[in-house]
Amino acid sequence: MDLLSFARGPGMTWAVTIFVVGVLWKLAGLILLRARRDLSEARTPSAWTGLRAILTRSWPRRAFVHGTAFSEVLGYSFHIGFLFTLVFYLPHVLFFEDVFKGLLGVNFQKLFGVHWPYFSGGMVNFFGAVAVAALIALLVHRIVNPVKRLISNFDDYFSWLVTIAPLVTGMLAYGHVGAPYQTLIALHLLSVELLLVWFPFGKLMHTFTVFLSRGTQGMQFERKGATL
Amino acid sequence: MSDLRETAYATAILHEVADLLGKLAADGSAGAIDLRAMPLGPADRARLEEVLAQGAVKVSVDAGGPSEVFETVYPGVWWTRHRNDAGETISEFIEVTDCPQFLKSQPDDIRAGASGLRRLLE
Amino acid sequence: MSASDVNTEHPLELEAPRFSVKKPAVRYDKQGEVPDADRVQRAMQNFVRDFGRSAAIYMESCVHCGNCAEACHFYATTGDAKYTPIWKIEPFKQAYKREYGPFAWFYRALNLKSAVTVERLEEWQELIYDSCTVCGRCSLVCPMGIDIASLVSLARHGMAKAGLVPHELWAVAERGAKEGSPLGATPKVFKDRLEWLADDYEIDIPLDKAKADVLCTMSSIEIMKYPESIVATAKIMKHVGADWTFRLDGYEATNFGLLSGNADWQRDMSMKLIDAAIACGAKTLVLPECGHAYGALRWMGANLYGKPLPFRVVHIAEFMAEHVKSGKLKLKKVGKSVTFHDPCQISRRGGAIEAPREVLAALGVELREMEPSKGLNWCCGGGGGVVTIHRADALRYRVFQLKMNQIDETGAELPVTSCSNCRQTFDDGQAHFKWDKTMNSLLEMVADNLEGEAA
Amino acid sequence: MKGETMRNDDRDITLGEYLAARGVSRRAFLKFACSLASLMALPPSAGVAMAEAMAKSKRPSVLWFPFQECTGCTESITRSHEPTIESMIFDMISLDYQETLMAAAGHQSEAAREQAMKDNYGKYLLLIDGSVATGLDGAYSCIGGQTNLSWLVEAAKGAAAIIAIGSCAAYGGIPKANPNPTGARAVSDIVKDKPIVNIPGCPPIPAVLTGVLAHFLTFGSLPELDPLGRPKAFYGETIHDRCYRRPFYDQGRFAKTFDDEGARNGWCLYELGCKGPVTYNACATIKWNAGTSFPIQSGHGCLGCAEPDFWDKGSFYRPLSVAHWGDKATLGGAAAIGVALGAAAALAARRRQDKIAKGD
Repeated sequence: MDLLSFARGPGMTWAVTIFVVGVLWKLAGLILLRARRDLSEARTPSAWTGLRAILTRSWPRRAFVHGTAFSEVLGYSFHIGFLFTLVFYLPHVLFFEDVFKGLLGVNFQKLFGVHWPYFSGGMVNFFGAVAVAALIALLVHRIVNPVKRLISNFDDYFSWLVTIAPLVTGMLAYGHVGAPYQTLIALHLLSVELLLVWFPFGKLMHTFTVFLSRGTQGMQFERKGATL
Repeated sequence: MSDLRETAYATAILHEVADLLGKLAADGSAGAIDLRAMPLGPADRARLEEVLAQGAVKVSVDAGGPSEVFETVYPGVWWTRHRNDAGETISEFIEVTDCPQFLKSQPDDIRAGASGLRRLLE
Repeated sequence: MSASDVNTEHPLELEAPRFSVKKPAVRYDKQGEVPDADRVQRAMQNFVRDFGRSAAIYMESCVHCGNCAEACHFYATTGDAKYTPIWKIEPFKQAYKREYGPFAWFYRALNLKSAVTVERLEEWQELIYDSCTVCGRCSLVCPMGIDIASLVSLARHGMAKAGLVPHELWAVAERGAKEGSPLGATPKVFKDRLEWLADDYEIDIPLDKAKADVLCTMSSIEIMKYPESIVATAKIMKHVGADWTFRLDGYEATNFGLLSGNADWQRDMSMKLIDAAIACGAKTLVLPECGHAYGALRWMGANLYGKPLPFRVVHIAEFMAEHVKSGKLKLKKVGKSVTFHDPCQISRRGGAIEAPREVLAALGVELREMEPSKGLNWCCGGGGGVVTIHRADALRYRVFQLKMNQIDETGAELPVTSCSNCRQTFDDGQAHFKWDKTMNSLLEMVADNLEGEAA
Repeated sequence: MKGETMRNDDRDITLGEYLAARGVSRRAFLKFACSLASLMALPPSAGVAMAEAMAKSKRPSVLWFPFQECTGCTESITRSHEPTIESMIFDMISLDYQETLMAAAGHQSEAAREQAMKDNYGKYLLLIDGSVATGLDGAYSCIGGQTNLSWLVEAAKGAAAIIAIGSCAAYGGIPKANPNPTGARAVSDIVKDKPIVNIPGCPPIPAVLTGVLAHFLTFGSLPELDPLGRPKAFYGETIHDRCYRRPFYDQGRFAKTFDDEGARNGWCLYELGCKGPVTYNACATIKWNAGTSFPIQSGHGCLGCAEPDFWDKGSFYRPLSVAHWGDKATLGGAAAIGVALGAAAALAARRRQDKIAKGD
């Protein structure tokens, strides 16, 4: 079996399996922990409105804009670039549609009447480049900024690596640079698999826990009427 | 396939032809473009044929199958198409030169012809 | 006073401008004779003991973006990266991953997160106590929505059980637990004070009524340093015609169990108040001008009690605002400009943000808000027990400059707050910097301007 | 076929003399050479130089062995719609053994083979089509009572170089496809000490063989090869990179079915499983049937037949990017395991807390 066949076949199957096991292990392991009901008399009738924090915490309050703008702009650049590259590139779309059909038993297109939207290759390349540039800038910031340097650990650097790897290998494959295409595409798939396998064990889990933590703070603070 | 869209290749080739012709005019250096090395679709080919239409000279050669060579409306730009015995195209070039090498008599053939003629007269 | 000291090795200095300990400044403070390994184990276990779903979710969500540093007054004024809020609980993050998280066995089996050492905890004592007022500003900047302040409180649980609390904080907390008041305001002292104040100010201060609608409480700082607050409380209660009382079995709202991280002492202190309120059938328990007392009883009380409290818990500012609204509290207009310092535990983390402003509006003052204000206001730097820790003084003064600038920029004549701990921090800072502004108590300001009474 | 080409004395004269004797003019040969240069992606001017060099070279002896094959490769080359080129191939070499084409049969043919090997030891070119059966010591495929394997090992010793024609000879091909009952192997799996040129494809493009031979004649060496032993001139780029539909891929225009508007407009076939992006071959430029068309131009995606194990790489119609992520049952099982482990971890944490609480 050659590298590409492994990456497209058992490599991907195992990576996805480990990803699913790991993510659910962690999420279930968190959600099923003891959660005591707050018996204090709530100030706000329904704490559910605090869930708005899931949305509102997406941008900084005015008082904090000055100190955090750099990280915010780069963070957004990366996340948007990465998301668009991931979700709106046709080869990726085909993969997601296949997963969609495999899990739900129905074609995405049949169900929604439209094809999953996607951008042209050039556009995706642009977003990929934005994401890579932002990641590099973030890494430099992490190394140069004393606060970030102090609080960073292996997880931060390794997660950075496994995040940028699929972007870089993907763009190399798209541009067909540096190696035979099969090798590039195999490396791209393998880097995605590395990302999937590492995902549950490091900070990448914030993709899911961000909703839990923002929601938790939102509801806890909202019932007190505390500043959110 | 008739409604295939044109790609950027035809335009790129025409630009290259223009560049080569400029060089020929400037210092007499010849150049050529191998059309089979280009991934041309039918629409691209139609565009090329439209722009590089046949000009004053048209030559038919029969050597290992028929070949057609014509000068396009742009003097110095020749279109050479080699066919096999079955009439299928085996190679195709746009040559930018005063006269394609293929049209000239080849020295070996000239020598063979000379001795052949001599033998006939003896 | 020293005769009643519980901790003879580190006697309290009760006559000093700030209550503190006579023998301060040991770099790392330790309590008790315990082997290091046990200390670490105790720290980790007690950190984990009170963990729950939300704390675990917070622990898992940090992406190390460093934004929290920007919100912290200790970082903002020093630029020292170690004051980054999330860094202050670093050993406990490590401990969480190793001891408690969903992949804990994985981390332990592969030794991916090394076990925390006692040296590391000692080193972190400064970060967890000296340089954190648990003001919770960082919790609001966090893009992941992590309530970092709550994690510091949990870390303090572990540190307290391990006996790794700064001396002064430990001493006052221990004293509170043993004597009923951290700063020497024992029932006897309190009773004496009430009698003396009632005589001096010719006002009726009810004590130990068998039945009362309203149970009032005081903070140690008020009893010992700002006794006018007691008089002010009595005046206001009388003015609104409340059926109220103080009780010797539950008057001390200060909870150093909470600040030091000793969960048992915290519970004991809170239960006294709860039992007293129930004993007199109070419908309302009024908390004094004290920040952490609000968090301790208003938001944690019922959870320590184990069921919803059979009475309301309100801050004195909320009590006053209610009576302004009902029309029972009539105030004279004060023609001055005022700026309001939000006590973190009452405003930002407590949710009582508008009540003091409604009272100020009734006083007819020109309110000049600080920038930022309300829930995003900067902390005075003395909360979370920091004001008691001597070795933290230099750092606290640096932080206080931020506050002075903020207040100076408003151009207001009078700074006002509703927390005696903030007030004490301001008084100390004022003396240190020879600042021209004195912090005022909202409670006393109201009491001085009651309609129909001479000021 | 060409009994006369098997005469040894023919080899003593140059290719130019040989062609002249057969009435092929130098102009015709120049045309052939220019066409070859075009095929080999050499600049158009190289044709003249090639014609010059080839005319001076001697014709090499070639032995062509068919192993586990379907004769498709032979068909492809001999039925090539380029009779001129085809005849040129056979004019350029002295084809001393080719079972399908040779007039001799039985013992005569084997004698011819042995004679040619002896006479040209160390100099002949060995052409193989078909894979080599190695199961049961090669007994799955025999000629004249001898296994292909033994033929190959024997003939390889005296060969100057080996040319593996077609995906079977180059990689094992369809005979090697799972479960590979005959133990089929590529030529390069057996022979390790001789230069081997792989000309994969099912079938390969006939002109590639001509190009390789022309290179051998012109330069006396084998052309530059890629890591899989393929001539770079023909296998240097992917079908995708040279495909005239590539611009549609870049623009995001795709046929979704074989009969939709996109298909009629000639848009990219990526979604329909085209393997062009991972297939190195010259189909998109040389094309088939004398440059008439190639699969993509005819509306079907590339199958990737010139790549190793193309038969075992999943459906021809599964888009390349749709990696095998598993299925509902696998992921369902994974999810159940994940939740169970999480629940166990949470329970353990709760127990731990209870124990600590009691202990205090």
